[in-house]
Amino acid sequence: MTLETFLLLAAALFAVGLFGALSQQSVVMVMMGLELMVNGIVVAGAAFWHYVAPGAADGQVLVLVAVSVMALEMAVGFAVVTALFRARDADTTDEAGDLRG
Amino acid sequence: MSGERTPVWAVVALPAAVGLLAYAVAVFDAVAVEGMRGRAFARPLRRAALLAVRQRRTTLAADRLLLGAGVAVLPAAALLAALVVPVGGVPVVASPVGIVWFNAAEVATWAAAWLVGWGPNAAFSLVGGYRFLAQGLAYELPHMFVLITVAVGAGSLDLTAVAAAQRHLWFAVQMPVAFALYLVSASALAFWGPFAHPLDGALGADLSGADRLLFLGGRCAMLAVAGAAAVPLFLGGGAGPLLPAPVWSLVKTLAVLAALVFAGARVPRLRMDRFLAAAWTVLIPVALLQLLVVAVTR
Amino acid sequence: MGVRARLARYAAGLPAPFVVAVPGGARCRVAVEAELRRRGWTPVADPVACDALLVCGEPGDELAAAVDAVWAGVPAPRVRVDLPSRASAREVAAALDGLVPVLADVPAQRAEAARTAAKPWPPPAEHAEHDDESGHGGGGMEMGGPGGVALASRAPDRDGLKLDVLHVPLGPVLAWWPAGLRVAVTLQGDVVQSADVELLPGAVAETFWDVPAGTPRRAAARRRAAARLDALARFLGAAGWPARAAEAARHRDDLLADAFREARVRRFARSVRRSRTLRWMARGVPPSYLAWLDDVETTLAELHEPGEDPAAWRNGERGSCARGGRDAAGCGERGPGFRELGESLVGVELGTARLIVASVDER
Amino acid sequence: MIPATVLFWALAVGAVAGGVAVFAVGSMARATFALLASFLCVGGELLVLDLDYLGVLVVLMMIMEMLVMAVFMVMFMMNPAGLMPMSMVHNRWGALGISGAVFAALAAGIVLTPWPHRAGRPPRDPTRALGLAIMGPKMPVMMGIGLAILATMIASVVLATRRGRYGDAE
Repeated sequence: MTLETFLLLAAALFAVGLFGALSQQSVVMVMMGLELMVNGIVVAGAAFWHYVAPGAADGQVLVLVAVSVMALEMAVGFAVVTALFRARDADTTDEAGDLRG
Repeated sequence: MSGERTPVWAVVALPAAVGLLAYAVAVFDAVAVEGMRGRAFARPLRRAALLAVRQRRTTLAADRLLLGAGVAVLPAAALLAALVVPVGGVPVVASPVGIVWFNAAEVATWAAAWLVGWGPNAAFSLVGGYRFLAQGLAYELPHMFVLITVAVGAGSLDLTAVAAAQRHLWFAVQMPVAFALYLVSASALAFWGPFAHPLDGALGADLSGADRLLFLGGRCAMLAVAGAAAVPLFLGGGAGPLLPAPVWSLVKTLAVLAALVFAGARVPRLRMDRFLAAAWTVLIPVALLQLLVVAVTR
Repeated sequence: MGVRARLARYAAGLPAPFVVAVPGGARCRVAVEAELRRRGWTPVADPVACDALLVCGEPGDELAAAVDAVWAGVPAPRVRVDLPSRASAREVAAALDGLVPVLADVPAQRAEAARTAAKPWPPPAEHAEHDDESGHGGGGMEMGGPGGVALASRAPDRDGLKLDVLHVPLGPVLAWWPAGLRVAVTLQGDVVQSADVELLPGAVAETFWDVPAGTPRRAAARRRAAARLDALARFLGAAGWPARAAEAARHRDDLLADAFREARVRRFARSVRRSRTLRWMARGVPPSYLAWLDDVETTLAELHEPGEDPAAWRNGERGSCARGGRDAAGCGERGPGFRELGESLVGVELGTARLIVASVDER
Repeated sequence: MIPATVLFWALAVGAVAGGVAVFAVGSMARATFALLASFLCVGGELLVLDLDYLGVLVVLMMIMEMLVMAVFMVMFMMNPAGLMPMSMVHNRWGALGISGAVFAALAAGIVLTPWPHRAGRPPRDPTRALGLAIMGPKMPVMMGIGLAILATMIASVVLATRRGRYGDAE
């Protein structure tokens, strides 16, 4: 239960989230992958606060910001999916690739 | 958790205490709807016995795992919420963030309602389940602001400190609007009485046997724990002349529960679309105003 | 036999009945409800939670099929009692006495449980013309979905999205629901997209609430007030106010048995009328319950008037909004009949739909 | 109390298993609740690190978020209960390769870099420290979050409702 083990957990969550975000077609599932990645950041932030700089509250503020980012990302994500579903009657990323270079 | 050693018997006594309180709620409900003559004390026991021995009902392509999870989450949430509620000044787990923990356990009733709605793969229970989300959100925000108001009034998130902060003036008197809002939103989060919208959408219609016993028992337990939490939050915890603190806590809890159940029986079930608009436009501003008043005057 | 048997016997002491209303069986239903109240056996809200299914009257074949489908879903221990629509109070009492021994007979109930062992409700025939054990919907024009039920089709909804549409029947076996009414509802989420109303006939026509010619004025008035209170009980039940619904039913039975205290009925009517919450909830729903309250109060008032010409009663010119005097002036706004119910249910949320159906009283 | 190390490893395995289950399980409803289980384990990890307030906050927010996600999941997904076998995945192996490589790189970095030792002691009540920080020196962070939430609310309402930006034009 040292800093390294917490960071390994954070890395594992980040990697699983990345896999999900890359491999899933449905936008809702991609958002779940993103949530897992931000979750990794929350664990890393808390570990750094506990093991490196408990005196200052910066680590805790980072965790607070990360949790808020998760909530906001989900809200906007579902708004986009609703608009996409109304316009194109589809919610998969393939059909929303117009901006692809 | 930085609580000190929790007494072992407390961990065993807690489910028993919550069960007894849930039974008290069931008896109040039987008396409120059918009056005293219907052998009110035996009725909940007989109905519980009936559910205990019944077959489970299976529907087509049901999701047994999630249905089982939903049915188990409700009583578990009630127990988790009861962990931090001090009875006469001593909670089972002395958590410094008791209020937030209690609120987290109450939100778990949303998960229970949705899971039980989704599980049996039936149209009406699905409607009852997912509609509870909109209702939950409309009641959770005023509930959260009320709990924050209490925390601001007491200057701490720990329920024992909140009870101690009411030595000379109870919060029910200092912030009556918050107390009323708490009673409304607490019974709404246990979908009780006028707020039993999911049940009229037949949320529990496809449950029978042990599932139904756990689910409806969990609902009574959730209301019981919400009533028990009202004591340290608003009624000065165990403080009171003559009787020892735990007895006062029990008396106040039963009084709050009786008030909730009997008042609930006197009002028809509120129609969801009508009341949600009122919840958003009336309850939340009122809760914010109460928070402002307490923050300024403290 | 251990704990389960003792628990089962203990539970059988207080049966949980569910009363199935059948067109033509009003006399039997009222007698059953009065007897259940006397014994303190409160009816439960849905058939799955009941262990005693009481069918009051002789259902037509379609309604009988619906009742059998519901009965198949009732888990053991269970008992079913079919009462004739002409059942007298004594027959009803005898039938109810027979409930407890059947429920307490643990070995028989265990056999019953084994027989109906956990077989999920089979989807209706038109979905899956498949032989039993395959369980996979082979036939039907939709591709066979899992377990023989096709995936929900989609249709545009009021927010401009194309979402799942469910075709679900409301009734005919429901608590606080008109006898024999089935509303085939197309649901999108909890909003009704379309509803077509169907009345499943009973074997016998409904005559209990009619006021035959030449009945004495007092009896006719009591019968009419009881009819209104019966409709009020159903409306209050559908509005989720069990305490008041039970009170309305009790006054109805007192009126029918001519053992009523007028002051108490008036106090009940006044308190229901004064309930602001009920009025707030009933906005958007035809407020026929207010008209019924007027009926009850005017009928009670007419009980004291000196010797009226009974003929005036028969065709109901002065009478209250009885079935005869339906369109008499000052009768309050009439709710839609069952036929016109379909349109008023479109675009309405499920809870409101039940209130609209309960606010129709086609005696 | 259960020794912290055992608790840590149990919750860590739970969190990663939940995360993997999200993309392995067929039924969308089960995927949502696997993600919720993973978040609850992370909330537990924060409690193990004596961050009481933040741990319970994560649990509270995540239950609400995952339920809202479950409702959207059922609304939009063609096959929410996973009863019809269908796979909604593209270039599965490419994604696996990339995420594996990322994890290896991160793990190597974690193990190799000499992390600084702890400076200062954790305060008696971390929640109070957090509160004073966001009301004091970190006030701009709170205002930033507040503005972001406001902007999100407006954006999501405008995007989600049919009327769009120009009233009932269409």
